[in-house]
Amino acid sequence: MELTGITKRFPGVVANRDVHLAVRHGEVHAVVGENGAGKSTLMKILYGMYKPDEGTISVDGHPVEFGSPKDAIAAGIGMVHQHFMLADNFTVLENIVLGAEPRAGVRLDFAAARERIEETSERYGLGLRPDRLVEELSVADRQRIEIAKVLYRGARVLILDEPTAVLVPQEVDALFSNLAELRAAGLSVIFISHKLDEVRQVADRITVIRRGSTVATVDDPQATSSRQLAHLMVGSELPTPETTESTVTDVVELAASGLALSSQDGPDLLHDVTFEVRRGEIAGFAGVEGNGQSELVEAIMGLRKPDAGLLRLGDDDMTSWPAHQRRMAGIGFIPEDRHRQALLLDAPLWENRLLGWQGNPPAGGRFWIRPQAARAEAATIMREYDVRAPGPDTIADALSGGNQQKFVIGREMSTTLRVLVAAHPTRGVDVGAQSAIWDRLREARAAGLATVLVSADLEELLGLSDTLYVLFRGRIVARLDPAEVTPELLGSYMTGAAGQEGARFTTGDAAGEEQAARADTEEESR
Amino acid sequence: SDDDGTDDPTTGTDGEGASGEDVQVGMAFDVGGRGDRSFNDSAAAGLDRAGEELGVTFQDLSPASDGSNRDELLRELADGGHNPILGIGYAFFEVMDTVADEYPDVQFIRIDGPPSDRENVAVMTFAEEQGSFLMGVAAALKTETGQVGIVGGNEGEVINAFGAGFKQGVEAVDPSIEIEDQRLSPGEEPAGFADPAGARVAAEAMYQRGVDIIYTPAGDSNVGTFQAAAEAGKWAIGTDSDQYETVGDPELQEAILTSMLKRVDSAVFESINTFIEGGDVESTSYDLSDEGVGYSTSGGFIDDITDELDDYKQQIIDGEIEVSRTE
Amino acid sequence: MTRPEGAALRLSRTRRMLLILALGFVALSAVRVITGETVLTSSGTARAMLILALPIGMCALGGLVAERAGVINIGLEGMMILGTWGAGFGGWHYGPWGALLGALIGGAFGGLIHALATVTFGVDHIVSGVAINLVAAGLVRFLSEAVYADGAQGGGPTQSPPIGSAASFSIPVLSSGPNLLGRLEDTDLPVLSDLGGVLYGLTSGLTAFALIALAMLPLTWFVLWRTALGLRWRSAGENPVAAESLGVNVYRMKYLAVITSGALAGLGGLMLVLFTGSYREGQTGGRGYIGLAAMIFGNWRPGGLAAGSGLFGYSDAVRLRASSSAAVLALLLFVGILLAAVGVWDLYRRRFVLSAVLLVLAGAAIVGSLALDALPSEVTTMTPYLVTLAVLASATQRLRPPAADGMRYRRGEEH
Amino acid sequence: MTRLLGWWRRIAPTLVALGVALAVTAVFILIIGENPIAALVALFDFGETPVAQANSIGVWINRAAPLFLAGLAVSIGFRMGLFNIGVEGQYRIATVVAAGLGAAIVLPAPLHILVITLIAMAAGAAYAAIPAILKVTRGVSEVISTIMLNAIAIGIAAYLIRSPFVDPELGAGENVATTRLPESAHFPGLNELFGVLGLEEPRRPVHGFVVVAIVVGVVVAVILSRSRFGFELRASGLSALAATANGISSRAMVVKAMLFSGALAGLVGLSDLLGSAHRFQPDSFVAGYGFTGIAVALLGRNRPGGIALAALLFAFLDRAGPRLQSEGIPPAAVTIMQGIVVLSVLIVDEVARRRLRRREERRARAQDQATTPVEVAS
Ligand SMILES: Nc1ncnc2c1ncn2[C@@H]1O[C@H](COP(=O)(O)OP(=O)(O)OP(=O)(O)O)[C@@H](O)[C@H]1O
Ligand SMILES: Nc1ncnc2c1ncn2[C@@H]1O[C@H](COP(=O)(O)OP(=O)(O)OP(=O)(O)O)[C@@H](O)[C@H]1O
Ligand SMILES: [Mg+2]
Ligand SMILES: [Mg+2]
Repeated sequence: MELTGITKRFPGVVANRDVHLAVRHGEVHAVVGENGAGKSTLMKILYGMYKPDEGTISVDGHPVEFGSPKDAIAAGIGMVHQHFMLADNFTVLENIVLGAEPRAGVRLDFAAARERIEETSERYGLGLRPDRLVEELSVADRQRIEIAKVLYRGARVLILDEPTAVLVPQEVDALFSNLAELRAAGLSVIFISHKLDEVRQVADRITVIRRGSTVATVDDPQATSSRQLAHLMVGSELPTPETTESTVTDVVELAASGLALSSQDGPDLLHDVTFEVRRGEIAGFAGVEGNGQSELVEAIMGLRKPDAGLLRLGDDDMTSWPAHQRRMAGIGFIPEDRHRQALLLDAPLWENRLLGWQGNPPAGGRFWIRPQAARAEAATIMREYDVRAPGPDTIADALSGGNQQKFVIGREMSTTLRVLVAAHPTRGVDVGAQSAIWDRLREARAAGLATVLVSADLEELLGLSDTLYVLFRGRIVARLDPAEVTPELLGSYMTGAAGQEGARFTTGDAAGEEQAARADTEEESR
Repeated sequence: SDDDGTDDPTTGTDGEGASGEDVQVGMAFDVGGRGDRSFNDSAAAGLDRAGEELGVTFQDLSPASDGSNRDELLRELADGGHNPILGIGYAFFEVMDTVADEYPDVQFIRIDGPPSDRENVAVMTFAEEQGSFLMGVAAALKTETGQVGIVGGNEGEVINAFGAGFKQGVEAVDPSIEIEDQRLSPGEEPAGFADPAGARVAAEAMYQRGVDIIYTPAGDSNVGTFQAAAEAGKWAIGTDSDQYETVGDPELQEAILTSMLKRVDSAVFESINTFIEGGDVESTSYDLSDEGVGYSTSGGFIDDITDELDDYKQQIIDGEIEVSRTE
Repeated sequence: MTRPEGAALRLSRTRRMLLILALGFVALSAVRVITGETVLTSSGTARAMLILALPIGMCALGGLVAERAGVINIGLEGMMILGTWGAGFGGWHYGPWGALLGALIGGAFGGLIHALATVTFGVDHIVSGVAINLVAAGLVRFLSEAVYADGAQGGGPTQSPPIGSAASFSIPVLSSGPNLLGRLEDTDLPVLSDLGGVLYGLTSGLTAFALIALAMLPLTWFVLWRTALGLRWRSAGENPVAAESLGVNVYRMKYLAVITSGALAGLGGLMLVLFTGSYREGQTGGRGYIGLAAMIFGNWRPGGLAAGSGLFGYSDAVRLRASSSAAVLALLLFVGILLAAVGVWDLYRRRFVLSAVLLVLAGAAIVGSLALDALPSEVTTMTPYLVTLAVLASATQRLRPPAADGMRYRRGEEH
Repeated sequence: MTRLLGWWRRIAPTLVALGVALAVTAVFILIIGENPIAALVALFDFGETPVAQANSIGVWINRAAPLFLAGLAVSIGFRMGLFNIGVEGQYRIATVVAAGLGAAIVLPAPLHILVITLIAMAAGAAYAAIPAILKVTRGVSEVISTIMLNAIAIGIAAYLIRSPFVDPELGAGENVATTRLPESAHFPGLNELFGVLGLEEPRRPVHGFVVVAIVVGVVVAVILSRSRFGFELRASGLSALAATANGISSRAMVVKAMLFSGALAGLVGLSDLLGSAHRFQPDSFVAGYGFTGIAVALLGRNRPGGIALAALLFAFLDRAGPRLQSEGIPPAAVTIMQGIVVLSVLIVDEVARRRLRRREERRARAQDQATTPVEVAS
């Protein structure tokens, strides 16, 4: 398959300019580039979602023109989008067969569909259960559904747009072994990522896109260093999250003791979680997704009421404080899902500057807000955190994900903070922005900020943290010194050092029970 | 559509016609407007007759569906040089007084509602209770089960008068007859006048309980009562106009025992006539004595009891029986 | 579809629902015996319930069909109005079957406008619905003035000529001939006679049109949850971007859904027109809004909305058929018992505050119903609304609207 | 210059839409065989004499004020994604209670009006609290509960005027009504203001309450755009999830928004009550502002300024009803026109938005230079 001379313009933006990309049979072809470089756009063109302004696409040497994804699907091209395209309230089966349903008369042939899905699932080792509701599944499971969707339609070319951004290491490994099977079966895979190490690990060839144009294609990834790749991408060096000297003080800023949180029917979400974060300390929390990190973050932020335990901010007991009071007392928050939790996508940036800080001067206040001050602050954030957008009145939705993330971080750090709770602060962010974010975290740490850092990026955790806690099934199972721990050791704690049973399956089971209950309510009214 | 009278004043009768032709009558309807085949149409009939027989030109207006602009209709008519101006329905109460103060030289005439103390407002009311009394008598004479009922639109003053008169009539004949009373809407709420389905359900239940005659002052909902009556093979009594004639469905006609007539048309015609003749249009209460209320005999179902009905009628006219508007 | 993991639980759950339903019915029967208010479970009430519930139920179903495809339809009232007018016009010319056709066309026309506005032009769904309600109310008046101007055979600006009635029938053996159910009703046995009454009422005096309307419930369920079309239909309401990316024509699905929605609302209008023998202006009386409420009551599911419409229709039937407010008091007693049961359940689940509130309310209802001789008429006429609200308040709801319900979807503008 | 152009761009679609609405209505008018031109003239006819013109303006104001308040009340809910259909019931209850209690208290003029206004706001808010509480404690959708409560309000109001609030000195043959408000509770009319402005004084009372409506509108606008509450309301509406994650309790916001909305709804009926009706009488009580308010709020894009314009537009069309009828156009035409105006304004707006977008795309294509793709041309 080959793309030649593709150009695509959006209002005010040239997303792709004269792009060339050739993908061979049975190869994993990686596409890398900065945030906003035009990768997703290119893929959407390939998948028939956009029409290129110029240029041609050819499959097996024949020029093709895609009017809609339907045409691309017919030509054997399938795409897994950066933001999953799944209906949460549908079953796995329904999501997969949608648009290509087997039928028996007027009925949808559920039996045949189930059979084919199980077959596909087995062949590529996807491990899907067709009758589960998607909303109960983990991110990794969802990704496999997306892949199954594409395979179910008999795709020969598979596009994966940033598939690993939201996965934990074990899940990434599982995904890569899936990809290996696909390659072995003769399928081509186009793979987009910001994580250059993993790109080098999995790709047969790499194409680098910079500012909308292809700048290079690397034929031998293993022989190319991440540094070289980064240089091609942004013309700068690859950043590392290394921190130099310790700035930890003796003053405890945030303390949790005996935090517990039980779920409705399943096992406890948090159990006897006790830790302290001092001024100038970054406390990292590692864990496979679903082991209590999200709940811990929410408990600290006052979004969930713990069943037991105490939370202290400095000398104050803040256990019973409502969320906004915690923000007003100087706890910053970078939530896990920036799209849905951190931003008002339809609101301008200056309003987003206020979000969470509407009660704090100078832009916010007890009763009144000051739009002019908020505008000025938003502009400052944009300048200082290199948020690329026309101005404070731009709608947040118009920013690329990376720029949104930088804005959120800028917002949280531009207030005088005592504590920062950061969940996956660099998820989906390009290398340039990544290093900027890390710099900011380090600066704040040096200035005395106490930080709770939750991340799925182990390198980030190990590099930035002063102390590292491992959460497993809602408990702190280890308190480690990041200087002395290897990613491998950390990984074994995260998966439950003692037991053989993988943690992910634990959460899977819990969800299973819940799902059964749901299936009931579902059936009852049908 | 509504300027039929304007274009060709019927060559009509002399004498009266000469003065009538300079008169521009204005009329503002109740909600629903011209063509409701009921209250408003009855008034319109009187107006049309005035056009034909007296040669007046006229204009009629209908209020918005929320009834909010009744006063504006009156002003629009007054500004357009109409005189006299008629307002159809209880709801012109108050509104008409206000507007009358603004146009002291215009004669206003209201159909229905409480009296007015304004010089230039005349109120035409109807002794619904008297007509209803006769309907009660008819029902009492005709019932075989000893159970009769009322399905009314709401609990407003006018419908209550219908109900009270009917009950007094029944009692006058036979106090042992059971009377059921069901209203579709609470208080003044007008929704009950446009809910034929509700009327039918309520009437069906009554018929199943043994009621065999239902009096139904419920406007557009009446047709529901008629349906129930026709299905059960029992009687219903219509209101306002001769519903045997207006119902339009032969099956339903068979179920309409009689109707309580409220001669809005005559009241309209006569008041216009008085105005043309230069007389002082005075508030009048139309009752049995001047045929302002009465009953219909279409279908011939009550031919056997007309004597008794007329007997009661005479007693009321003579003041021997006093019918109260309230229970 | 079979769900291996959930199967065992599901069965017991279904049984539990049936058990609750049965217990409720026994309680109702007990109330009937205690108060002597046969109207609570008489065949007449059951029949009236069906008649009053069907127009609401059809609107609710229309709402369901549209919202499952992601289009909020607050214009149901307007579409129903157009349906009543169409039924009157069609029925005048071609009798009841013509009325059916007219109602479907009238309602579907309203749906088409809504689809045009919301799908093609991306107008906010609620605005469009409200506008349709405005336009429909005016439009039928316009049409009537044009069509029935000459007072054709009893028609006029506010009504159509009579359209003739539809033939009715009863289920043989059960409800006619030997009439087993009818006889059961007459036995006066607790529970059994009540059951006989309700079933007799539901199986006698039926018309083909009532059956068509009733059949719409399972049919809609089948189409939405068992066919490929239904899957695509629902995908437009859950995640239109995903659907489009799989080649589903979301616009077409939405058009289809909203037009069907209008046709169903029109069908609801037909039920009213047939029941009263002609079209009358204003006869829908806000039932479209009640239908919308019933659909939400039913949590966007056919079974649930049927329950919601049925509940409303039942309480409306009881208050209209009651010879005095004693029957409504009996209903109040029943509601009190219901609240008490839920209150006790909450107590068992250790939701103390809630349970206390419910028990106090229940106590008030029970004491009130036993102590009072009569209710103000203003209260009796409000019965269906009060009962619906009381039932909703006692049942905790976990509402689950379609994920993309009400969202403006533009092809190619996804994020 | 660019400002003027921007302003023109914003207003042009609305003008086109009004044109479209007029054209569609003209077709209807042609169908029933009347003259659309005459109708158009009638639409803009404010009367010949100065008094008639002043009267027309008075009608316009009297109608616009309650519609504006109703739209405002509805919009508060919409701002945070709450669909308060219940304004209809809330203002009915508020008006009855205000009329009933207002007649029972004796106070000097300005104070009396103030107290009645506060009573109405409290009653409206209290009635709106029911769906709010049902929603946050029991998860009952406010759509259902407000639909039910609208109907129930009719019953409650009927009961209140029959029993506790009934005027003991009702005239013969009068429907029940509340006791008349004393002089001290009559809101001064604006009639004299017309004279001051050099116009003829209208003969009908022009409700001075419109001044209150304007003040309330400004206050609400400031609250929405400048207050923390307004921001939190908007944030909850834009994304409940993001709002919650940032310390804005959605339950509290539901209650606050409903109370606020209900309090505003309480004002809807006061313009008529204090301006001319002076008592609650079901026949003269104007129902339906709550429903029309939904259309007004949405047409005004839930912004106070927009709502004011929408209310003026609706009232303008309503005002023309009687005039149009004189030209043989049935009153239903006004309703149809309102519906079509709503639809066409929004449709044309959308079409204009899309054309603008396409134009920008074309422009972008034209000036394709070697600029960085992320720098969006402004
Ligand atoms: N539908 C659109 N309308 C307007 N501009 C767009 C659209 N889609 C993309 N763009 C612009 O095109 C440029 C390239 O976007 P694209 O999504 O391809 O970047 P990307 O390489 O995928 O970035 P990221 O790494 O953040 O995913 C961006 O500047 C973006 O603003
Ligand atoms: N309608 C639109 N108008 C303007 N820009 C758009 C539009 N739709 C998408 N974009 C742009 O397309 C780009 C990619 O969109 P997308 O949602 O895929 O971001 P993203 O790739 O998720 O970013 P990241 O991967 O860094 O999180 C963004 O830069 C966004 O600005
Ligand atoms: Mg991308
Ligand atoms: Mg990206």
